[in-house]
Amino acid sequence: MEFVEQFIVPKFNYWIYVVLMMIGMHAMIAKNNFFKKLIGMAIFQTAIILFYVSIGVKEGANIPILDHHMMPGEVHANDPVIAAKFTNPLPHVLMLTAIVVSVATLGLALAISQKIYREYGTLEEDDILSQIKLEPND
Amino acid sequence: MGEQAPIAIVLAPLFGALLIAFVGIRFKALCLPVTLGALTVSLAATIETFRTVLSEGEFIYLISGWERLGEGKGISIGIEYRVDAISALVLLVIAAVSLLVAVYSRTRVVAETPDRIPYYYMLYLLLVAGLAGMTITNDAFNLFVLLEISSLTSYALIAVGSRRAVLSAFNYVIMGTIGASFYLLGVGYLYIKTGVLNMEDIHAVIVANDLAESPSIQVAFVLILMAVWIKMAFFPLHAWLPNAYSYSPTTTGALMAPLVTKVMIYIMIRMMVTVFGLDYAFRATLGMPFNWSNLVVSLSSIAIVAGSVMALSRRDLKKMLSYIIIAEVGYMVGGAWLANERGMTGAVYHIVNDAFMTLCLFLAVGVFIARTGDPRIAGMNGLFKKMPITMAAFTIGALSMIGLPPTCGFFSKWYLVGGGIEAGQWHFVGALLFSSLVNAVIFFRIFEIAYFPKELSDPAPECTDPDAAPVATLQRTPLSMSLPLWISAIALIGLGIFNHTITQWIGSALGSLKFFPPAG
Amino acid sequence: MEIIVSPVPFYACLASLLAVIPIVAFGRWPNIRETCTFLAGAAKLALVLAMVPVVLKGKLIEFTLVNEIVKGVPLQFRVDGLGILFGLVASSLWILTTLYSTGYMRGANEHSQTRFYAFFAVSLCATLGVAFAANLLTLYLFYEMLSLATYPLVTHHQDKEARSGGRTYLTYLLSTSIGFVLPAMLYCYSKTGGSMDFSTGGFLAGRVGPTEGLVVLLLFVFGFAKSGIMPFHSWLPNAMVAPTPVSALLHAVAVVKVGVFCTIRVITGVFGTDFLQTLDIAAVVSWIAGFTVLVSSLIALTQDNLKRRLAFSTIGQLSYIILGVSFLTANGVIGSSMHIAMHAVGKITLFFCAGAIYIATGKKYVSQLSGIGRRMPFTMAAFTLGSLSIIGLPPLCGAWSKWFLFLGGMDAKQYVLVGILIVSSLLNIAYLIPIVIKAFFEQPSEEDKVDGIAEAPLACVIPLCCTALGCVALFAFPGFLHSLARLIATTTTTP
Amino acid sequence: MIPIFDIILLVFLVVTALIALRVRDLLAASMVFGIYSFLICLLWAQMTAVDVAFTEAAVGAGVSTVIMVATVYQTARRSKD
Amino acid sequence: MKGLALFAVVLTGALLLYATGDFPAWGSVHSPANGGELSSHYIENVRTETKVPNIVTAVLADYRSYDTMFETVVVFVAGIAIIALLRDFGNGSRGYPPALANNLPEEPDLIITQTCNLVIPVLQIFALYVLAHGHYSPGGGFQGGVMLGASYILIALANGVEVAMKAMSERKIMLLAATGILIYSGTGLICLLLGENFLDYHVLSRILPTDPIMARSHAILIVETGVAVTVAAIMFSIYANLATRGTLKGGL
Repeated sequence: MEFVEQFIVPKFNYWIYVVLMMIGMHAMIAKNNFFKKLIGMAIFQTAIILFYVSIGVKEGANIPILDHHMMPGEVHANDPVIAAKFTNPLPHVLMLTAIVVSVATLGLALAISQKIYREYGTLEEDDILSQIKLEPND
Repeated sequence: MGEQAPIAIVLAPLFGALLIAFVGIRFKALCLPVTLGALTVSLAATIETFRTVLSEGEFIYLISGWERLGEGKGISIGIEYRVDAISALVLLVIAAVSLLVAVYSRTRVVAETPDRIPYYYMLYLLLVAGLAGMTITNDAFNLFVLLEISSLTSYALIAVGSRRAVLSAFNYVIMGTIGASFYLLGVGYLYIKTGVLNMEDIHAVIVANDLAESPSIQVAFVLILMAVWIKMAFFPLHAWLPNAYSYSPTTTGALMAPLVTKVMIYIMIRMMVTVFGLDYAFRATLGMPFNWSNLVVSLSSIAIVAGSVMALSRRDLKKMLSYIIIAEVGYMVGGAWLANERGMTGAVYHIVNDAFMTLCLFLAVGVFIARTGDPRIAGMNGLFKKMPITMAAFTIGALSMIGLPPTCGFFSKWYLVGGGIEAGQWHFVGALLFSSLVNAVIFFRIFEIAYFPKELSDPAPECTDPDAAPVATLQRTPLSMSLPLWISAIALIGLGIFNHTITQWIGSALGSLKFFPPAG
Repeated sequence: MEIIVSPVPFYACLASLLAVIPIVAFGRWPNIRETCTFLAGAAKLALVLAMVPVVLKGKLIEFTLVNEIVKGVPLQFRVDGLGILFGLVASSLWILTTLYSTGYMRGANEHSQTRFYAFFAVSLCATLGVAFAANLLTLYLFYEMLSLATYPLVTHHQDKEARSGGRTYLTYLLSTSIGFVLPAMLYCYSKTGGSMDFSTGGFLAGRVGPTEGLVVLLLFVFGFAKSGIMPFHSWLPNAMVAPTPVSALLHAVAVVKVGVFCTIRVITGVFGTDFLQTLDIAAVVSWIAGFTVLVSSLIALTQDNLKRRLAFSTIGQLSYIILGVSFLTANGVIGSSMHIAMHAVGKITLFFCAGAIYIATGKKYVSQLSGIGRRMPFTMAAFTLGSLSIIGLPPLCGAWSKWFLFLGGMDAKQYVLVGILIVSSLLNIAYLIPIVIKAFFEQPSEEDKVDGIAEAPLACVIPLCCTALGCVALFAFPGFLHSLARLIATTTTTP
Repeated sequence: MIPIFDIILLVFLVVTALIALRVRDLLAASMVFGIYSFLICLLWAQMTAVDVAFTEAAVGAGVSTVIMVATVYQTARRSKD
Repeated sequence: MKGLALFAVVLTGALLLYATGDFPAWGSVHSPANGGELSSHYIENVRTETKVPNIVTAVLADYRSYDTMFETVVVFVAGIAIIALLRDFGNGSRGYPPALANNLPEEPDLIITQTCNLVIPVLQIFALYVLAHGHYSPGGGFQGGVMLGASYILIALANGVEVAMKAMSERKIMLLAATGILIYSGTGLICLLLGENFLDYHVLSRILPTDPIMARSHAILIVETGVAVTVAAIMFSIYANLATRGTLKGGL
């Protein structure tokens, strides 16, 4: 129980990200259906995004947007900005990129799987492999 | 404009791709000239950068112009390029190889993907941009973005090929995504402990905060290594490579085989040298009773032997070459991990050599297949008589692969084996020699087939795939194919003769580093 | 020792390589093509001869082609006594061989003659490169070049037999050079910290212990498998599928002598005889060589194919040379150096004769040679002289080298090995003399009976007569060779 | 301390991920994946990563799901596992 | 194979969890990542350096604008890759294995069509708002672009791809996608031509009627527009190709 309190509860985010990532990765490797592999891939990638976003969380901090009125030329122009009051923006920036990359990968992978379906008439790995065995190989 | 040359290396192919999107789709004939022009500009910029590096040593290019913060070296808040002799050399290889393959592609792309020419060239250029960007960047996350560009383009370039190519592209997507995600995760693990993303800054923080024993850093190290190993097809993570390279269109194979794995090896070296530091790389133990250096060198020995043995049993030319690449990856990984300067020099030098060797062989094989329509080794029957010039170039490439003087393959083996002896890694030395001998067997078997003509008992197999366009069998080898082939073949000899100059350049980048021979 | 910097050795090496261009260019006109070969040969010989007086004065001729081909090691030529001796043998015999091949190749109506001449010239370039190499790496580069350049020659016929012969050839030569020499060389490189210059005392001297020394020495000795040392000898009989001029020059002179030359270089220039003496490991090499001498002679007895019999004889004779050097005595080195030349002249005569017989009669086997001496008196007379020279009987040149080998063995107090030398000479008699007897004193079978003399083409007969006379001449005037050999001995051994 | 709302969301995430991978009807799997994306989007909003949440809502729950459904329509709906 | 996969997955998971113990506490303000100089610099200096209140936007499109440019290129790559793979240029008359889409009704449903037609203009205007207001609120080029693309996807869903293609033809898609990146990289190129490094926006003050700091702010808007254009075009293109197996006819 102490273990749970010390290692799991305070870092629950990290535990879940590992669990999600492993679910996704297992699906990518072990699932037979190509479409399922891709769902696994999407889950795998979101898990990593979860990890990054978790890095940037600050307790008691606000969203990383400065108040409009704190801009220079306005009333509170010279109030210093305290970093601790805002969530770390850098992981968010990185993850915007990662999300876009993941949707690009997903789109391309779906296109490839459609092409596979066009060639082989199925998306099940074992069926395709048995079709290939019948073809002349190297 | 000299100081802006580094950015032009990456921008030229990017703008080339955009130009194709604007005009190439309507006027297909313009695609190739635009590609060639963009790559020529990129090559010129690379040469300019290279000259700057040679005269002034390594330098930083600040994108967006954000100066570093704080006193001393400070930390970077923007994204930087960093060019040293090694990355300049790799950039030069990328630029030269991509230009040669682009010349070579003139007839092939029209024959193999007739209705997709503009898209093919756009992907081609963007792949080059991605590879060059990866090589030159100094930002760990930026590397990920460019890695994804090169990955996505290479998936597509493979998948436009035949029926089997699509399937291997899918496997590549799965493996490649795992690899890239591992890399991203590794960067995250570094970020959580260091709070920075610039490679040199990460190293500085690791050293300053004494994070060497931190589990996060160790796991990051493992993750990043796994990622680059997957991407470079390091045995046993190689499964995606052979089919991907052998079923893809000729041009794709000829572009990717020399470049993609080699750039990943460069990335691995970059990570070892710049991010983690050599002392970390060679000494980290991850709490286990083994030494990283010894472990990885053992793995590479296995990779070399396994790759060679698998290559021995192939009857398909491109597939055989693909397995040889897997063995060659073992050379370079092993050389980089020998924990001495000679081994590292050999590894970097072999990056250059191997790029040109694979280029030469893939180009030659492309010519053979275009002429005979037969991808099997047996299809080379009597080729010495039929096309002596091409066979001569192929011979040079093969001799280099075997490692016979005066080709460059001999000299890279010289450094690698020398490094192995210096490190006392006898199994690595044995594996290298074994692989040379296996390569000798493989290639002299091919020479025999091509040299001793005999009646073929079985004709070329019927093409079972209507989409794998029955490749137009050429009557003559066009100049656009033979010229790049010959340039690459001559380069092999040139790289061998000038090996001392090249290794001096490499040494100028490695010279300041301290190598830590493994204890005991 | 005084060193003269001059590019002559490089030009000598280059002469035959450059000849490839006109040879290929004039491939359609055989006469011009062969004239080019001759001219190249003459130029080469002249260049080598020009260096002889300088070397005899005890000077060295050096030329650096590339300053550092790898760190600390230049691509460099240096001509010393041993080098000039070997270079002289190879380049003078090349001219004769060219004359001979003109006759042979046309007589046998061979295909792809242009390729033949071109690769022949390349081989000669590599041979001289080995002879003049100043360091181990340069030596290795030319050694590998020779292996590759001779492959198309060995497999010239491009049939099934040539294919398997060529395969054996390359398997043995490449696997030993890559598998043994390369690591040994790199080991030396890492031990010496970057220098691999052959030097009188041996550049490895004092840097290795007996065990490592023995391993490296054996790697070199077996690695230079062109020397035909057992158990890496079987490429040589298999390579006899090549046309006879190839067998003659390459497998009696150039290729195999390159092998023993390299071994001598290793013993004298890498280790140094003194250092080997202190390590006390050379005897291992002696015994391997002695074993090879004996066994190969015994095998030669059983061979019916004439060229194969000569091949096994060559294996034995090559090991004489290695044996001589491995005695580590001055007389042993003199014997070895002289035997390089003496055996070359003798054995090339025998091969020329074998080729001439084949051209004239189509016969390949010893058992078919009854009475052939009446039909081809010049050829068989030359054969007799060559045989006697190989056996080592006066008044033929082989006697000199065997005498010094014998002395060297006595100096080294290796009496058993001296015994082996003597036994092997007897075996030489046993496998060579019956051929002569058969040729001259047996009656030919009915269908072989030809009236009068029916020799091979003149272009074949002249060279073999020349070399046969050479055997005699070298017995009568050994002074020049002897002084060269003495020079070699004084620079490599301490009295 | 992680807010309890987060913890509930995280647990739900795992459940939806497992369901998306278990369902044999691929159309349903795509839909469940949409729900998964939506949940993760909520989670990010909760973690004050509003831009990421916005993007995920548009890209993950929106476009990704649509192109997945499109692919299911163009290929097979049933899966063996 | 399955066992091996499970083993690999469990091993990786164990490795990752092993490192979790080493992480700073969740939500810590003082962790290297959160309290470090880099992140603090962004938060504290963003308003003096760029005048953009949304820190994420500022970091995305200025400090790390090079990343974002290539992120847009990733989208572009995905778009052209999918066309290169799937696009059926009319000569693909080969049989296609049966798929669910073959059983769809020919005519679009009236209610859906009408609803969509109502929603779409609103969606498009909102997309533009998201794009333009990215400086001050969550949003920006990507989000706006995706929503813009989604509006076209919605047209395609409701009325068929052909109808949507009338507004956004294939040719236009490619032109827009390339234009978007050209806007982005061209902005950088102008900086370069003005004598500064690539994407160093402050130098734009020479051609824009503003001071160097506001020039950054404006340039961010310009490049975000470029992003939006590319993303919108490509998102629709991806959908159109995937939903019609590359024929760009019929569809869902």
